[in-house]
Formats: sequence, structure tokens, C-alpha cells
Amino acid sequence: MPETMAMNVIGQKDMLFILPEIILTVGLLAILCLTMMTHKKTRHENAGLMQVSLVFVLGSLAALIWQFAQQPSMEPETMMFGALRADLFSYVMRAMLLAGLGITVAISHAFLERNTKIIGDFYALVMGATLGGMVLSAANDLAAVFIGLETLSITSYVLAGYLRRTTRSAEASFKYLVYGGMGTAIFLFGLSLVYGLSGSTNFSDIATALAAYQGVMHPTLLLMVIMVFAALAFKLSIAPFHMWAPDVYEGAPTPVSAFLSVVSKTAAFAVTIRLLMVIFPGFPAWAELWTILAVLSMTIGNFVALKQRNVKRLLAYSTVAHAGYMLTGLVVGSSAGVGSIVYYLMTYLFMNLGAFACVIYFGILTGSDDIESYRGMVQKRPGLVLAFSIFLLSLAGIPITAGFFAKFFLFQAVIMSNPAYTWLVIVALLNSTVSLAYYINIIRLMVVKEPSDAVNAIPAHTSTPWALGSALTISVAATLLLGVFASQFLNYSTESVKQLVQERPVVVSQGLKR
Amino acid sequence: MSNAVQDLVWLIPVYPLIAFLIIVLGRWTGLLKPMSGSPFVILATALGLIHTLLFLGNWGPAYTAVEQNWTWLQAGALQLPIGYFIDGTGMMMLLVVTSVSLLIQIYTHGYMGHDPGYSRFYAYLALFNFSMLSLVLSSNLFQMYIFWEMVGVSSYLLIGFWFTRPSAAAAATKAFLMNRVGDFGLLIGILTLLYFSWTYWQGLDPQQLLSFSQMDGAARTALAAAGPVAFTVMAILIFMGPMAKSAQLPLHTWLPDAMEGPTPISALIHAATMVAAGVFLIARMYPVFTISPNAMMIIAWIGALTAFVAATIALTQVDIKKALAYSTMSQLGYMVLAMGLGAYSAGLFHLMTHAYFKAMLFLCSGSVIHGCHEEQDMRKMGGLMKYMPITGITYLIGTIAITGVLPFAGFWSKDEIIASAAEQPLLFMIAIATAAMTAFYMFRTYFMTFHGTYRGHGHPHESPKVMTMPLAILAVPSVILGFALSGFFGLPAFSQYVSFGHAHHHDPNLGVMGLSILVALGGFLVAWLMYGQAKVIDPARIASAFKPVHTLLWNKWYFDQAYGFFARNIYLSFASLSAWFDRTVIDGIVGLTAGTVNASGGAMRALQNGRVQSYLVIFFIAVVLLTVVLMWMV
Amino acid sequence: MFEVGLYHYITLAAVLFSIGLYGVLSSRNAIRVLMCIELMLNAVNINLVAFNNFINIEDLGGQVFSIFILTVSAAEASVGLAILIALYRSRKSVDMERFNLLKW
Amino acid sequence: MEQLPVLSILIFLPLIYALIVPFLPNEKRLLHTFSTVGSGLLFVLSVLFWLGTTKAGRPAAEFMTWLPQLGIHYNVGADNLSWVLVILTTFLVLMAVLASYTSIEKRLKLYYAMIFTLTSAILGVFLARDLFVFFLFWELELIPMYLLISIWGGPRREYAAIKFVLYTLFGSVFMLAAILGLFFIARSADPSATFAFADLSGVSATGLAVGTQVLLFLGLFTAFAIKLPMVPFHTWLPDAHVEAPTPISMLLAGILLKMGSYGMLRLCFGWFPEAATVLAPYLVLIGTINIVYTAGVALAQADLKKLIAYSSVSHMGFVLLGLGALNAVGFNGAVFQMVSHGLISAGLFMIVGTLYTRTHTRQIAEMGGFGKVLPTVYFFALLIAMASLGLPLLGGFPAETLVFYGAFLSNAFKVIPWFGGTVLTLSIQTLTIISAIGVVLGAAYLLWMLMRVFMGPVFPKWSDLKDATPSEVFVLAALSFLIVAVGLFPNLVSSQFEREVTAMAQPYSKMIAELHKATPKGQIPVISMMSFSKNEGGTR
Repeated sequence: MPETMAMNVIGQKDMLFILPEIILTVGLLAILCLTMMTHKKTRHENAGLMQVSLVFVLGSLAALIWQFAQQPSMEPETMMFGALRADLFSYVMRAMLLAGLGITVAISHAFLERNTKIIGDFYALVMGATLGGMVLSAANDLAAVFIGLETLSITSYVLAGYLRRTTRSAEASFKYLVYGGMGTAIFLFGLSLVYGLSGSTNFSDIATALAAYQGVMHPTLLLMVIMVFAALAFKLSIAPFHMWAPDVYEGAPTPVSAFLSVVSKTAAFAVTIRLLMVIFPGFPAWAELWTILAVLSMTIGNFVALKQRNVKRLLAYSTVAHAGYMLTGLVVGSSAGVGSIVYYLMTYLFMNLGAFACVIYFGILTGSDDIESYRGMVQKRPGLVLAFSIFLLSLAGIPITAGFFAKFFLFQAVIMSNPAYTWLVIVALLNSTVSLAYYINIIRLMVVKEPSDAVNAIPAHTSTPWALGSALTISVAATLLLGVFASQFLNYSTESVKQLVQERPVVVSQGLKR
Repeated sequence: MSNAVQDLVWLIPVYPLIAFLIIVLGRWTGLLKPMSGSPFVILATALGLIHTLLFLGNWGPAYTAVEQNWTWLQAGALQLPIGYFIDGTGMMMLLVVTSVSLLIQIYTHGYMGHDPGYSRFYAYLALFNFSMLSLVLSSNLFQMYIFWEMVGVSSYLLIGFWFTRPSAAAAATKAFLMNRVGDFGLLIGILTLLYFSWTYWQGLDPQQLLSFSQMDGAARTALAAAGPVAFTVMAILIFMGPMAKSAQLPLHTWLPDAMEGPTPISALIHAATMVAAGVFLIARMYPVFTISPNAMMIIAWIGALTAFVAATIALTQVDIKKALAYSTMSQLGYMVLAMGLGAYSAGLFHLMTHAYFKAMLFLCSGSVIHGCHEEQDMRKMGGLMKYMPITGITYLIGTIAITGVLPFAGFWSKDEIIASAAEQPLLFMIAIATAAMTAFYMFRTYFMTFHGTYRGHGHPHESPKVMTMPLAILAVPSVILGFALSGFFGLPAFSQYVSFGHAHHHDPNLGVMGLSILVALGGFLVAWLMYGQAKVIDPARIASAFKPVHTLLWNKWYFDQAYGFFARNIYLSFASLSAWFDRTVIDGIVGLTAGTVNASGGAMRALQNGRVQSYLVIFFIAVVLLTVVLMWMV
Repeated sequence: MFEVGLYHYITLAAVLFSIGLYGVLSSRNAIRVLMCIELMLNAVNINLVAFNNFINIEDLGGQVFSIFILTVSAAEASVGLAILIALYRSRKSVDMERFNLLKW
Repeated sequence: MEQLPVLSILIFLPLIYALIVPFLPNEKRLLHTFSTVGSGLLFVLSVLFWLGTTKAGRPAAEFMTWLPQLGIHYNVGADNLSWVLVILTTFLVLMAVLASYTSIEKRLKLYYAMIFTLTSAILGVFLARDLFVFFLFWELELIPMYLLISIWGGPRREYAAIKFVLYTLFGSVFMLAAILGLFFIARSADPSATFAFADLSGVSATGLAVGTQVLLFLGLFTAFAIKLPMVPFHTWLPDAHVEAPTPISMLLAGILLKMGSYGMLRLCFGWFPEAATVLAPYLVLIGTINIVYTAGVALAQADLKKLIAYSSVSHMGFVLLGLGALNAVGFNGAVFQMVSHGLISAGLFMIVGTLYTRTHTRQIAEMGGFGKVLPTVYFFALLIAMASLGLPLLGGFPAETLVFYGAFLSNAFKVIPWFGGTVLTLSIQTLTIISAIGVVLGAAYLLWMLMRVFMGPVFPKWSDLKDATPSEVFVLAALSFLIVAVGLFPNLVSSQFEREVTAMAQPYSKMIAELHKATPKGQIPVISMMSFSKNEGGTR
């Protein structure tokens, strides 16, 4: 293995690599202190808190980009005693997490102002969660994976229950905690087995150890892999393990749902790809596992979403469906396939956060998350309706939006890597046709129908909070332009995955039957 | 000067087209006053007649066919030409069409003088003239098919002129539809001919595709390629066109209903020109028909049967125009019979003479109706000779001409047809019987309208000069035309100019001549006894004596009812069945798939019962199931 | 003499894990659910320490890992109880069946 | 003229209009005039550009690298076939905008924005020379059409709109799968292959297994068949037409159906001659059903607009018949049918629209005697109905003639191979005859409609209707003028695209001969086993 064990002292190089994380931690602590000091909790102060946290997030993102600009064609090497791995993939993923965090912070301010007095803690928790995510996406050691995952999860449980007064939020967080707790337990049991087999917690050592079991299909080996990826599937809200998602998304405050659907999912995907590519490359049952999960999540996600009346639950099922689409990339496992997943995550981040931002805005205007209450919104807020329609159409994969390009590149990669999976692409496309039905249904309600009484009650034109407004404009711009000017982003994503994966032979499995 | 006239002969149909455009644009832009436009049309037709006569003038002694073609539509290997082709038959048709339509248009000015749609009527007349003249001039079967349908649509427009009357609208639709059925047969016939004779046409200059001048070569290649049976089927398919156009037996019911249209067009279209187009097509396609004997036999029999059936129905008709319509159908039957028997010039000669005296008869009936204030039922007329002498006399001349009494036109042409039927005993008997019936029902109409006492309301009056003058002019050819072209006493024979292959002139068969005159007089006598002054035989008693036969004839052999039954039960039910199928089955399947997607969505949604522990159970089961499935699969 | 080997520890861990699992899935009382999650995590600890001892004695990776797990499970337990209290305040009960406000 | 990016201007000009319209003041007259001037300019430009480039011997083509690593480039070009359809599109958009004066009242800004987005999407489809760009514009026209039908439509508009969208999207699923499969095969043959039409069209010539070709053909064909519409997938059309407002159903019938047939001709028949030859019998069979069956259904319709919708489904059956003939005459006939049907169906819907704005009912039973009350409308209705009937010297006839002559003279197939080795003894000639019967049936329902709606006594409640307004008359006159011009001088139109289309049909005569030679006399040309696995497709 190229990298030798790093020398036992944390060098200047290590500090540089985790500079963004450091900035974020400092920001987190600063916010906590500031909230304690400002006991009057006035509107002005809370806005100040949001601006401070935004500054820290952007600072951390700037540090990341500055670092990446220093040596673009970097040689991947492990940091922090082999716990983290500094490669293009980690940079790309961490950049996405920070972007997601930034937008979440921006859109959450307006929501929190109307629903609770204490706001500071929210930003601290969100920054903490993203910190966990960033560690997770750069992890190169089981312990680092566990720590990152747990920081992310536990902060998410608290975030889900942020509005303690309301029972729905408390119930959502408790359910999330119990489900997450069990997931982590199973994940750990799997990890312990991995540790047992390989004797080390470092990815590269584990990889070499497990290479011995390349072809052999031993039941315990299979169980171990399933347990590890079941917990990750829980975090990615993939079909059989997605049951928590709708309830938590509906119960939790909307910015938290947005956060969960994007940042925690991206982090989970990062670690899944890393584990998949580094530790279990030649694993025989790969294609079948992901095919089953992909088909299940697409079908369940889209079909159940048809019947949803609450927009947050609908978006929850839509995230399940999108996870399904992304899994098709994993099925073929080629660098092109997984690279297109990373690109898909980029577009998914902006369109989903944008959609949630609109849901927040509608929530503020109409006070309810029920789709019926959106009727006739175009009369009052045409600009907002246009933005929401763009996001929904992008989620459905309609042209010139980034969603269309992302789906096209993904399915192109799948078929190019292994044409035997054309049927899977057809299933995915049929599912996205079904998905258009419920996306366009929302647009229909907003644009075609006569205004509902909730919409009539909206005053002619109140000023949109600047943070929410700017976040919306960024997301709309990203959704429209990310597709058309995709070539640079595509290069980054495919390149980052190429570094991860030694070009292993594409396992051409003869369909599902052995 | 001579070749200018010859080269510009294609202008003949263009004059009426220009007149049509003048009226349509004039009326639309308001430049043309409402009740005007007729002078343009009459001028256009007159120009056509003069041009034809000039053309005839310096056509030279040899009367060789003149032809000129251009490419109308070119796609891949197929080049569809359009152009003009005039030979003896074509010139005869030109003369008939231009002269008859000119006189009728003059007559129409009187008849339609105070009808609000006056200029619209003349526009339609101009359109019809354009189509008919182009049909006559067309140089190939494809072009003839084009103007075949154009003539069909002009008759649709003219029959349905008073479209506010539901019966007129229904008649127009029925006429056009039946013509479309005929056109369908013609189209398939053309395609089959082209299919079998494709190699022949490839050899020629592409602009000659389907041209009549090359038709005999094509016919022989097609016969060789297709074999006799297929060739006969093709010939009959082509014959389906004339069958609908000239109202032959199966596709004839539209002609009597076409009387819903104004009388001038009954005269022009449903007596002289359009219905004759069918026979003209048979003439043009003679090379195809002659080389398949059973096709000729079928055509002959259809002609004979049509003549016979039409004559029988005409016996019981009370509406003057319907009677004349059935007589037209009968005479057309005669012409088709002649063509079927190979008597090419006889059939066309009868076409020419029939055009003149039948147009005259219809115009007389028009002036009678005009005189009796729109009364068409002969039972409410009678004794009109006193009130309308000119109409009366011309009607008598027409009646004598059509029955084929010696000096008049009808005799010569009909006699030749009967003579040519001499070899076939059965056909000969039908021809003679029809001749008798013709004489009877024609004189019956004459006596019922012009003799006895006036039974109608109000008091009839003679039609104005503008209507009676054309009648007088038309009377002239009805009398002398037959004799002039009979070939006797050194006079030119019709068959010299209009014939197929070698112009043979067989000497008149005196016996047949005598017999046909005898039969005509017999018919006249019976009619005179029943309807004339004598009133010896009471028609009602005879009707009751042959009750079943009378009801059969009264109901026009139940053709209408049969077609009505077919339309309502078979066609409409097919339509409603397919509409039902479309709505329920295809839409049903679509609805089903959407329904199952929704239902399964609902079912999976119910799985989400809100209790964390049930989620975790599913989590655990999923892990176990995945392990088992993958173990079994890999 | 009876020697306690790696497999005894692994079986013990597996048994403990299953008991915890059963506890989480079937208990009506929310607190017992939280306790059972802790039980499962501790089972993993046993597993890790055992592997470390028998497979790779000189490197303390496994034990360090189990310490991490201990701290995290403590954090999780406290957060869990805090949320449970908030839930109790509004639902006046800890019966798991009652927490089904969010469904379909 | 050639340095001007002609095609991109045509595609993106309407998009610019769509962006400008929302910012105009919300005043009815201004919006109408702006859109008319805009679409008028677009039409004039399209004609000028056509004359400037392809007609003058320098075919227009533009290329810009976009996503090289995926083989996707912005590649647009136009030969005469595309130009004819582009000009038809811009002309019908102008007509639709003019027709909107009387029939569209509310939310004009959104209306015109959507119409111009739709136009740019359709122009994009016709001008695309890269399969990705083609697919992108193909899906782009979904949303504007959905909104146009669901906001300004009739009572059941939302059901019709969603049905339209889901049908088309369902088709494009298989199209995308086929596109990607085709790209995979092209790439495995030559690694530098891109999505450009030029690269992908040569794929079938490199000895691809017939089974794969048929599969790819069918993948693309399903999307086009739904759009055509072909019989089993046609039920969206009547609903969409009945519920769409008049200008939209003019556009829908006039142009959107042509996207399906254009795709069929250029992509399916252009690239997979072997597959087309093997599948021709089934296409002609379905084409015949398309003509005869929908003619029957049309007769039994009580709703006037549904009747016209079914008549346009029946007329599009001719395209299938023409293409199935696999010879130059049939192909030219199919393209001619696209043009003439575009004009005629737009005219028919305009007539129905004028009647609807006056009587606000579409039930034929409630109508009657309009001939007397609305003479101008009656004149145009008569003329356009006759053209739709296939009357000579009017638009419909040359198309029908070419299709019938092409189909009848073609030796595409003598028998249709059916399941389990059995054979349907239906040669292309017999099917053409049956289609001709369909035409007679077509005449029946059109004439019956004319009789019931325009003829007969004037209904008391309709006695005071006022005749056509100037804008309606202008639209009807323009359409009728073109229909008559196309009918009288068909060579003017057909000579434009005749060379390209005949070139497309060129490989088929050899292909048919090969197929017949390959199958011994009695035996039937069975589609060789579906060979699809990666390596087999790759080897040459």
C-alpha cells in the first residue's frame, strides 16, 4: 500500500487538511457562547446569530476550496494517523456538505423566527451534524466512520425534536432515535465482525485482509456485509429501511427535514461509496443486492408518494425514490456509474433544498404543509410558484433542469457499463414517469386551480426574508445551470471516483438468476 | 391561327374556372352585387363552344387525335401526368357538353331569376362546367379520376343547393357517397391496372403514364401479367366507376333522389352531361374492356337489367321529374348495353341524341313546374297544352324522339343498339320490351300533363321567352340529328367520326327497324287508351289486378330500403361497436394500469402504521430476507 | 481444564445482541427500549474486545473502538431520555403504542 | 448568410419571446399584437433562412462541443425535409396566435409564454442533429402543452392534460433506453462515436444483428407511435383535442403529431432499414386498422371536436401505410400527408373553434342549419372538409394518391408472418384496398357531419348568430389558400423534399430483395434470435 503509517505526531499537513472542520468547530462554540450571552432573544439578535453562523460556514467552505486550489492534481494520502483520507473524493463530498449546510442555515432562519424563541442552538447543532458528516466522508478508519456517523445521527435526533413544545416534533425525534439506535447497533455489530475478520480498523488493511475472501461466499461474510449496509441504507432511506423517513420528515421542523434529506444522505452516500469501492470491491453478491434495493426503493418511493397529501411526507418518499435511482449507479459499480451518482448528488442537493425552501416559505404564508392548501398560489406569489415548479420538474427529470441531465448521465453510465441492465434503466424510467404524476399534481394545484381560502388570506406582497430569498435564487440558478454547464462538474465527480477505485473487472452477472 | 386554337384547347375548361373565381371573389369582396354573376358564366360557356367549333373547323380531314402532357406530381419512380387528348369521341362530348350547358344556363336565368342564391348557383354551374370539360379533355386515366370526383362534388353542391331543405341535404350526401363508392372501385381498378402493366409504362415516356393513347398496349400486358380472371375483376372494378356515375343497377338509387336539386341541373347533370361521363369512361377504356369477353358480357347484362328495371319503375311514377329520371336511367342502361355488346359508335350516338332530347324534356318539365307554381305531381296537372303551347309541343317532340319513332333522333340511335343486340336473343327481348315500356310511360306522362282538364290549383301560365327559346332550339337536334348522322342517302354516318378500331358501317337491318317502330306505336296506343281522351282502360283497375307487381314497382324494387337497412344496421352498428370498444376496452386497460398503480400505492402506504417497533421488525426481516435471498442467488 | 476461547465470547455477544434486539422490538415501555439499545451496543463491545484480544493483541484498535462506543452510547442514552421526557410531558405516557401520531 | 447561426436563432428566438412576454404590461390588445408580430417575424425568418441556406445549396448546420466526455454535442442542422416541417410549424403557430384573439381571455401572459416555449421545443426537435438534443427538446414540449391544456381547456381538461403527458412520457421511456443502447453499440464499434445522427445512422450498416436492430427500432418506434398516434396508443388524442382550446388543438393536430411521423421517418426508417423491412408488414397492418377502425369510431361520435380528432387519427394512419410501403413513392406520400394533414386538421379545428365560440356547445345534436346563418364559415367548412375527404385539386388528394400508389405498387411483403409460424395471407395490396374502404367510411362521417351541422332548417336559438370576425376569416382564408395551392400544384411542395426522401427510401429496394432471397419461397422471414449481450453486439 503506497501510504506508510503516518508518523505519530500530527504534522502541519494534517492540520491543514482538517482546517475546514476546525473553522466549523470554532464557529459552533462561538454560536453556543453567543446564545448564552444574548438572554433577551430579540429578533435582531437572532438574525445576528444566523449571520455569524453563515460567516463561519462560508469561511470553512472557502478554506476547503483554497486548500483544493493549492494542489488540484493531488496524490491521495491518509491524514490523522490514517483515520482520514485526503483525496479528490473527500474534497468534493465535503464541499457539497458545506454547501448544503449553508443553504440549510439560510432557509431555517425565517422558519425558526416564527416558531421558537431560542434559535442559536439550532445553528450549533446543524454545524455539529455537518462536522460529523465531513468526518464521515473523509473517513478511512472504522472508528472515524463510527464517530462521524454518530455525531451526525445524535445531533439529527436532537434537531428532529427541536420544537420540543409540539408533540409531533418530539414523537418524530423519539422514533428517529429508536430506529437510528437500532440501526447503529446493527452497524456496529457488522463492523465488529469486519474487525474480527481483518484484525484492524484501517480501511486499507481491511481491504487486503478481505481480499483473501474475494470469491468465496461464506454466509457469515454475507451477513456481515448486509448488516453494515443495512444501517447505511437506513441513513440513505433506501426502501425496506426507509420506514422512519416519512414520519420524521413530517414531524421534524422543515429545515431539519431538508437537512436530513440532503446533507445526511450525501454523507451516507460518501461512506457507502468509499466502503464499497475500497473494502468490498470484488464482492460477488454486489449487483444483486443493489438491484433489489434499487427496484424496491424506486417502486415504493414513487407509488406511495402518489397517495400523499402532506407535502413533507411526499418529499420524503421522493427522496426514497431518488435514492433508488442513484442505486442503479452502484449496481454496475463502474467508475462512470458511481461518478454519475456523485454528479446526481450535486444536482439533487440544490433541487431538494430548493424544494424544501419553497415548502418553508409556503408554510410561513399559509401556515400548513397540506398540498390542498397550496391551491391557486400562483395568483399571490407567481415568482415562488415558478421556483417551486422548476424544482419539482427537476426532481421529475424534465429537460433543461439539472435533474434531467443527472438522470440522463446516470442511465447512460449504467447502460454503457453493462447493457444487460437496460431493463433496470427502463424500470427506473417508468418510475420517473409515475413520479411526474405527483410532481405535476402539485404544480396543477398551484397554477390551475382556484385559490384556496388559506391562499386568499395571504396579504398581497410581504417582503421575502433576504436569507430565504437568496438561498432560493442560488438553488434555482444551480438547478437550471448545473445541467447545461455540467462538463466541469462531471469531470470532478468521475475523476474523484476513479481515484478511489482500482479499475476492477466489471462483474458481468447473468441477470438475477445464477 | 389554326395551331394557336389547337395548342390553347386546354383553355376551354379554364374559361368557366375563371368565371367561377370571378363570382366567388366578387361576392366575397362585395364587388359583385348579390343577384349578378350569370353573364360571366354564360360568356365563359359560349367562349368554350366557339373555341370547340373553331377547333373542329380546322381539325383537318384526317381528324387525327391531338395530345399534350405535363407532369403534375413527381415522387420517386412515379410521375403522374396531366394534359389534354382529343379524338372523335372527345370532340363529340365537347360539342354536346358546351352546347347543352350553354342553353341550360340561358334557361336558368329565367328559372332561378328570383332565387336569393342566384349567383351561388351560377358559381356552382361554372365549377361543374370546368370539371366536366376537363374530364372530357383528360388525356389519362389518373387525370380523369381527378375530374371524376370533381364532377361528383359539383353535383353534391348543386343537388344540395337548397340545403335548408333536409331532403335536399340528404339527397346530396347520398349522391356523393354513392359516387365515392364508385370512385373507390375505380381507384382500386386503376391501381390494379398500373400494378400489372407497370413494366409496359416503364418502357414509355414517363409523361405517358396511364394515357388513353397507349391504353391498348397496357391492357394486353396487364392481361398477360394478371391472367383472365384477375383481369376481368380489374375491368369490373374500373366499371364500378361508371356504374355509380351513370346510375347503373346496384348504385342507382341516388339519381331519382337527385331530383331534389333545381330542374336546370337535373337537365344539365342528371340527363345530359355527368351521367354520360360513365359511358364516356367506358369508351375511353374500351381497349381494356374489349379484350375480356366476360367483362363485356357483365357490362351488357348490367346495362340491360338497368334499362328494364328503370323502365318498370317509371311506369308507376307520379312525379314528372322522377319519371324522367327513371327514363334517363333506362336510356343509360341502353347505352351501357350497347357498349357491352361492342356497339361502340351506337352507344355513343345514342348518348349524343339522348343528351339533347332528354335535356329538352327536363327543361319542359321545369317550365311546367314553374308554370304550375312549383307543382311536380302529374295527378295535379292536365290540359296544359292550352296554357303552355310551346312547352307542350316541345315536350311532344321530345316524347316522340325518345320512343324512337322514325324521323326523330331517338329512332336511329336506339335502333342501332337494338340491332346490335340481335345476336343475343335474351338481351334482344329485354331491349324490345324496354322500348315498349319507354313508349308507354313517356306518352303516359305526356297525356297526364298536357291532355285532359287541369286538376291543379291556381291557373298555369306559359314560361317567359328566356325559358321557351332554349326549348325550341333544343327541339331542332332532337328532330334532325338522328337522321343527319344516320349515313343514309349519302349523309355522313356518325360511326365515321366516332368509332373504335376500324370504322365499319353495317347496313341497316330493316326487320329490326320495323319491329321497333311497331313496338313504339303499340306503347303509344296503350298509353293513349289509358290516359288519352279515350280513357277506355282505367289505370286503377289494372293496378289492382297486378297488385303485387304494382307495389314492387311503386317501392322502386325496395333498393332504398335495402341500402337504408345496410347503412343503419351494419355500418352504424360497426361504428358504435368500435366507439364502445375504444372507450371501454382501450381506455379501460389504461385506466386499469393507473388504478393498480394507485391501489398498490395505497396498500404500501397502509404498511406505514406509525409504530416504530413495526418499522424495526420490517428492518430486521429485511436484513434476514436479504441474506437468505442473496445466499440462494449468488 | 476448560479454556474460555474466542467463540465463547462471540456467542455471548451474539446472545446478548439477540436479547437486546428482542427487547427493542417487543417492549411496550419506551425506557425499556432505550435500555435494550444500550444492551445491544454493549454486546458489540464484548465482541470487539474479544476480537482484539484473540486476533490482534499487540494493536489496541479494538479496545479503543469499544471506548468510543461506550462514550457514544452514553451520549445517545442521555439524548434519548431527554427526548422521552419532552414526549412524556405532552403525551402523559411512555407506552410505545401511543406514539403513532405520525402515520400514513 | 452562412456565418449567421441561422438554426439557433430559429430555435431560441421563441424562447426569448417567452421570456419577454411576462414583463409586458398585462393589457390584452398589446399582448395579442406582440405575439402576432413575433410569430409573424418567426415565420418570415424561417422562410428567408430556408431560401438563404439549404435552398441555395448551402445546407445550414451548427456545431458546438457541449459534454465531450459523454459524446454529447449541440449539433443542429436542416435538410429540406426539416425545413418544410419548420416552416409548417412557424406558419401554424402564427395561425394559432391569430386564432387566440377570440378564444383566449384569461392569463394571456402565461398563455403566450407557454406557446412560444412549445414552439421552440418543436423547432428544436425538427432541427436537432444530435440524439441527446433531439431527446431533450422532445421532452421539453411536455410541460408547456400540459399547462396549455389544463389551464385554458374545457371541463375535463386536467384529466386530458395528465393523460397526454403520461402517454408521451411512457413512450419516451423506451426511446431513451433505445438511444442509450444504440449509443453503446456505436461506442463499442468506434470509441470516438458521439450522439450525432451521422455517427449513429451508420451503426446498422456495420453488420448489427437483426434482432438488436429490431429491438432498437421498436424502442424508438414506441415513442413515435404514441405521438403519431397509432391505434392502441391513440386514446389520449380525442381527450386532449376535446378539452384543449381551439388554438392549442390546432397546434396539437397540426404539428405535434408530425413530430411522431418525422421521428419515425428519419430515425427508425432512416437508420434501421433491415429492421424496418422485417417489421413493415405489421406497420402496414396497424396503419390499415388505424384508418378503418378510427373512421368507424369517428362516425359514432356525438361531440364534433372528438369526431375531428378521430378523423386526424385516421388520416395519420396513411403515414404508416406510406412508410410501410418501403419505397420512394410511399415515403414521399407520407411526408406529403404530414404537410397536408397539418394544414387541413388546423383548418378543421379552426372551424370547430369558431362554432364553439358562438354556440358554446360541441354536441352535434344541438347544432343545425349553420349554413344559412354563418355563410362564410360554411364556405370554409365545406372547402376544408372536402380537402380532408381527399377531394382532388385540394390538399389531401396528392398525399393520399402517393400513399395509395406507393403502397399498391410496393413489393414490401406478400404475407404477414404471425405467431407460431402461422401466416396472415394479407399482402400489402389487400391492405391498401381495405384502407381505401376506410377512406370511403371517412367520407361518410365527414359528409354526415356537414349535413347535420350546416344543412337543414335553421334552429330557432341559433338564428341570431353573427358571422365570422375578420381575424377568423383571415386564418381560415390563409389555410384554405394554402390547401388549394397545395392541391392544385402539388409538385411545388413535393419537389422540395423529394430528393431527400427518395434518397432515404433508396436502400429499401435492395433490402427487400435480400429479405425475400434470404427466406426460401415457402418459408417466412423469422426475426433472428434476439441477440443482445454486450460482446456479441461489439464484434464485427
